[in-house]
Amino acid sequence: MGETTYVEAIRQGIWEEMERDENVFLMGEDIAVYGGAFKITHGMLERFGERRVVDAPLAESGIVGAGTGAAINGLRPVLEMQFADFMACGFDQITNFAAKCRYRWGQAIPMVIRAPAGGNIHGGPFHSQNVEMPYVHTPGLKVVQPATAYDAKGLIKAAIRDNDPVIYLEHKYLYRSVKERLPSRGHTVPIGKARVHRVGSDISIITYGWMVHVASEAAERAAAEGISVEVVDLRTLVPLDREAILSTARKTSKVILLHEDTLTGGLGGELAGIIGEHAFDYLDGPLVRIAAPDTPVPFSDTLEKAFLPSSDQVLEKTRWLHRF
Amino acid sequence: MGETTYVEAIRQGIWEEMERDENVFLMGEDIAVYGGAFKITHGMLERFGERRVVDAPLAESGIVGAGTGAAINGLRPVLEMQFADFMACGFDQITNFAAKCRYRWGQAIPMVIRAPAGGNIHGGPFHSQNVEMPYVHTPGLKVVQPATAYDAKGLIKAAIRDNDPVIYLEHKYLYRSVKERLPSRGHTVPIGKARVHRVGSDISIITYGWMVHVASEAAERAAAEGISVEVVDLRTLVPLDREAILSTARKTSKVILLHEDTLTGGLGGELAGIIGEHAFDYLDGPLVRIAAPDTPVPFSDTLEKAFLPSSDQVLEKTRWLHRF
Amino acid sequence: MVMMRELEDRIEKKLYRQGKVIGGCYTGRGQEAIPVGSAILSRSGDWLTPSHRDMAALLIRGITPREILAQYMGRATGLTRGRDGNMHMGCSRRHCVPIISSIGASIPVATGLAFAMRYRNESNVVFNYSGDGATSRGDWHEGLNMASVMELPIVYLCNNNLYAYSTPLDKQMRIADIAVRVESYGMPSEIVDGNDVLAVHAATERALRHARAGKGPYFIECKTFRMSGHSAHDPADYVPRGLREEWSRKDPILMLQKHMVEHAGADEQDFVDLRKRVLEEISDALEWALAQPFPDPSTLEADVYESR
Amino acid sequence: MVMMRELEDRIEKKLYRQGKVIGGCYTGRGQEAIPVGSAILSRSGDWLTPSHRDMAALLIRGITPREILAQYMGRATGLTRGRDGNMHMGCSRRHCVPIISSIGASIPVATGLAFAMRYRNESNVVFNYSGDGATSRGDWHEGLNMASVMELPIVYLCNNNLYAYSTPLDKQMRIADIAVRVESYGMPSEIVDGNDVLAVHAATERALRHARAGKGPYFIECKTFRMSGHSAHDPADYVPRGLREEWSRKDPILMLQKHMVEHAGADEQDFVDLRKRVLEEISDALEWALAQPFPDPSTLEADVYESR
Ligand SMILES: Cc1ncc(C[n+]2csc(CCOP(=O)(O)OP(=O)(O)O)c2C)c(N)n1
Ligand SMILES: Cc1ncc(C[n+]2csc(CCOP(=O)(O)OP(=O)(O)O)c2C)c(N)n1
Ligand SMILES: [Mg+2]
Ligand SMILES: [Mg+2]
Repeated sequence: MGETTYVEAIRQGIWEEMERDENVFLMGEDIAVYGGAFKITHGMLERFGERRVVDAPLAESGIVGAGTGAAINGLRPVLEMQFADFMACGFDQITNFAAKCRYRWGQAIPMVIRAPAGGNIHGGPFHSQNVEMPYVHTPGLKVVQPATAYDAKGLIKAAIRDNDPVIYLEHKYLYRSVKERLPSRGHTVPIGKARVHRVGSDISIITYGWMVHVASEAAERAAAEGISVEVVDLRTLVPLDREAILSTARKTSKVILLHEDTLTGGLGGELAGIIGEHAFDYLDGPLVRIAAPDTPVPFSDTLEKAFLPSSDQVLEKTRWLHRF
Repeated sequence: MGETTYVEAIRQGIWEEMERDENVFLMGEDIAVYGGAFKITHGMLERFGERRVVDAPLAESGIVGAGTGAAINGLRPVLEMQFADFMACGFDQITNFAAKCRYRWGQAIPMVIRAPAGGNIHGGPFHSQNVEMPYVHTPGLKVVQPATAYDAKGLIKAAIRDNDPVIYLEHKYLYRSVKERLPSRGHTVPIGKARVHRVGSDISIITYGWMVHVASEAAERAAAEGISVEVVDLRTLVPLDREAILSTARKTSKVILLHEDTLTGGLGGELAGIIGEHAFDYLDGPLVRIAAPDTPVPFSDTLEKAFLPSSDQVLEKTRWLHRF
Repeated sequence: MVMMRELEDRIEKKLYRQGKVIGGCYTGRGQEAIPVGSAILSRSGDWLTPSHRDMAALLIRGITPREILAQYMGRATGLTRGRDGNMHMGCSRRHCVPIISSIGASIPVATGLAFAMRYRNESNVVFNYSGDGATSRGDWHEGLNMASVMELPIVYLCNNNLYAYSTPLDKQMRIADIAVRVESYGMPSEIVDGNDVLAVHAATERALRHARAGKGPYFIECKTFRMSGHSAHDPADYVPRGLREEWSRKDPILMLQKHMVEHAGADEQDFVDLRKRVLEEISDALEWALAQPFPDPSTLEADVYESR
Repeated sequence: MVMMRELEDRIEKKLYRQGKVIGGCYTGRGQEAIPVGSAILSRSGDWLTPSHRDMAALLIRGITPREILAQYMGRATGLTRGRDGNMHMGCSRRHCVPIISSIGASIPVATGLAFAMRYRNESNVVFNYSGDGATSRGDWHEGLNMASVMELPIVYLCNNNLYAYSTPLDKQMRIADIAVRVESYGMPSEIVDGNDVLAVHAATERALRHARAGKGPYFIECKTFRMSGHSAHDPADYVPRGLREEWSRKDPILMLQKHMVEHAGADEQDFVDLRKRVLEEISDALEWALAQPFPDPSTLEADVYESR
């Protein structure tokens, strides 16, 4: 019983749901014969057949629209976008069609859109983007991004069982860089619940995705300096776990909002809005946002390193806020 | 010399720039022969000819892509989206192609995308949306939304002269509901500069678009109760005028962040992030966000009224914050 | 057919102008033969995705004038409970998908509806309706191509009414017949007189035989004309007078009546009676709809997600 | 041609595996005849939008192996100054638009490039390159349709290499020839052996005569084959062995050499010498590129907007 990687955890979760429910099917580019650009659907064609594991033409809008139609007509599509960046090509279908069906005519759309997101893989401007915000901003969609193998499996299973459209953002850098032992009996992780990744008392870092690990590293180093940092992993971006956000803010009174996504219009602002309005009285220091600068994601190693938030940066801000 | 409406002001601004620069041209659906769904380009075909006023097929992605190509090859396209909601159909071209050219290969894209946005016109879920945030979130794009006829004209002229892609959001409800006397000599309004719409000392309301007028109405009523409200009209959403935002916050120490767009992921969060980080020491009360609830825009009158932020709501929050 | 005509007349010419109907207001005047000649052949298991000019398809599926009028007037008992307006209506139970505004967006969705039918080995079919303008959209191309590659049971009814809003065909495409476009997808097609309800009916029968037999999608181009402005506010001055007159002589309802007189022994009186019955039903429906409540603002945030 | 082959070989087989080239790594091995046979005919005023398999088009436009290698290795002196990587390269001065990743996105952009040429009454032409997979995209449809409606000067060179990543043609479309698709746009087209540089050259000449004369766009389908994986990490096991062998015999470089021997009196030695010269130039370029600096992190936020 070895450890399971993040990428394998997603694969297991999909596999188990395919076994569990005949109405679950997969559609995407190069997912069947090839097993997917990141091999998430590897072996599924052989196991479940081409009826349920479907290679589609190169057409994101068509794929999302087809998923929506299939969901209207009783199926539970799990769509793969080869890279999250290409969701932009299906933006109208996602935000205007799928997201608004329940509200307009009471029609549920139990659909999952899986999308490999995030950087630190030398992907450059079009294979590294963090695309969550336009979807976080669209009522009717749910958005999740796991940071651990446990959550990766539990959230994909919960997403597939959910009766609303769920944007499931997988972090490409975490695919093979994180692993852990998973419970043998398939578990789910509830959508809408954050998780305290590390308990602390002086400063809270609220984050998600790969940055959970960057924050933990900084927290570890801060601990050596006598600063106790709490790291909250949001896990779900819509609906946000407001209790978890507010309770950690009220507990430590000093909050850092961290994300890999660019600063302006990023989730950090939304969190600042929630905390600045509902935990204002508890705050003993500024709401510190740490994020990538407002530029496309650079390709070159030196630039990408400087672009991505680092544990050095987080540690430095942590010290500053602690002194404040 | 009567007053000029917001809609006419935009038309004048485009007209003057067409006269001034041979490289400026217009492309969109039903803009030439028909003069545009909102008649902004009325009469321009007759004046400038079909070479410069171009009816395009029903294809937003094609139109934006064509504008980008024309801009690369030396022209200054002014594109019309029939409704801002349909920008979703050109999302990849806008956010991945046009926005990133300068950063990637130093190629300027002097292009304006005009889009009628906003509600209070019984437009329902697809003709009322406020779409600014996905573009605010995209480095490389500039985003403006005028609240007055003066700014409508000045900003469209500045946008057309700008060497970066500018998303120019026109508020449909303001088209004919606001007017004023305009200077006879064509003026421009600098992109990136906010404007104090009303001076006050107790509370700041930072907003933009139609909500500037809703805030003013509330401010007027608050004044009668002895509460002095400052209303800041951002005018430009990217780049944000951080000085203006921080100085009004530091001045009144109590800030309301107001927008017509839905709450989660809206600009209010971004503003909260800026103020909560850089004016924290000055704040004497919570950062209050007022926005539409997280739902699509409802069609029915009773629902749309309840959906849109009202001066009653703003006044109530203003009183509450003043008492705080 | 007469019901759709009169109902839309009432909505546009009376209610809209009286301000009882708000927002955009589109009609399918002159195009009634297309939804009528086709949807009449639909089975309960089939799915329909009507365009904004196909009200008759909804009526045929059992959606009532009452529901439609309540929808148009934004009442709580309308098909979208006041959440959406005008022709943006549909119903899960009666298998009608309401359009979203984005023209052409329903075409990939039709692909998915049909995919589910094939998935379950059904003999059901999707009736997809769209206009000439929709064929310029990327979604149209992606949706039709996927449907043909996957050989899905879809009958496409394309109403070529010569205009997309104010834009005539020659500014939309460099070809005379839209049917040519589906050769890109190796899809069988035919062209019919969209104002001849019997021709539409016959073509749809052929298409259904093809689709229900599992032979894949089938495309029908219906030549027709929009006998109204794009929407209630549009005088459509851009349409040449002659063109209008020419087509008004081909009014699908007149054509059908002529046929019924010549071949079914109907006479003027029958049509007068029919129209009378229709108008009565509409008045009754209108009375009902006008008495319906507007949505309760307390429900504002409901129905965005399952659990709320 | 040989330069592109050897340069890409070097990049993929050496530098990528040595980790000197990072990120995705695509080559056009086996497709060199398409950019070479066409771009050679471009004039300085023309614009090119190469795909990720058309490095030779860049070389022909005067972009040097030094710049290309510096680009691949993310150096400050590469074509995108380290901002973007691999085949995402172009140059305003030399009129090459770098692709973005979204397949098909350059097709509406080509429409706009050509629109500006017509706007200024130039006789210049846009060379647009894309693959079979791109034809499934909505952007492909919208871009070609607009170009045809507006009768713009564009020559489309479509490399039909039988696969989109792992997806064979029959899962992409229900037709054998992509050229059929452009009948949707009333666009003239022809099909050529994309591995025969002379055939590509001749077809491009015909296309240019048409386009430069103001007769609108022209489409050339080049039948070819991707003699490599989709990218460096892809063994392409999904490609039948036989197919690979069949096409390796049609290697465009061998075909050209054969022709030169038979008709231009060339002999083996000429090719050996040429290859030697090419390899020398590459080694020189590589040496130069390896000595180039990486971008200075202090420039991180530059070049997003004009005024910064
Ligand atoms: C993507 C998109 N762009 C623009 C519009 C605005 N619009 C509404 S209907 C219409 C014309 C549609 O033409 P066609 O498909 O021929 O349908 P018709 O109205 O002629 O029946 C336009 C441009 C829209 N609804 N969606
Ligand atoms: C919109 C979009 N979806 C998916 C991808 C991932 N992807 C990159 S290349 C490719 C295949 C392209 O096939 P084709 O157009 O035939 O070009 P080829 O690689 O065969 O030369 C895919 C699916 C992408 N780049 N863009
Ligand atoms: Mg039409
Ligand atoms: Mg290919």
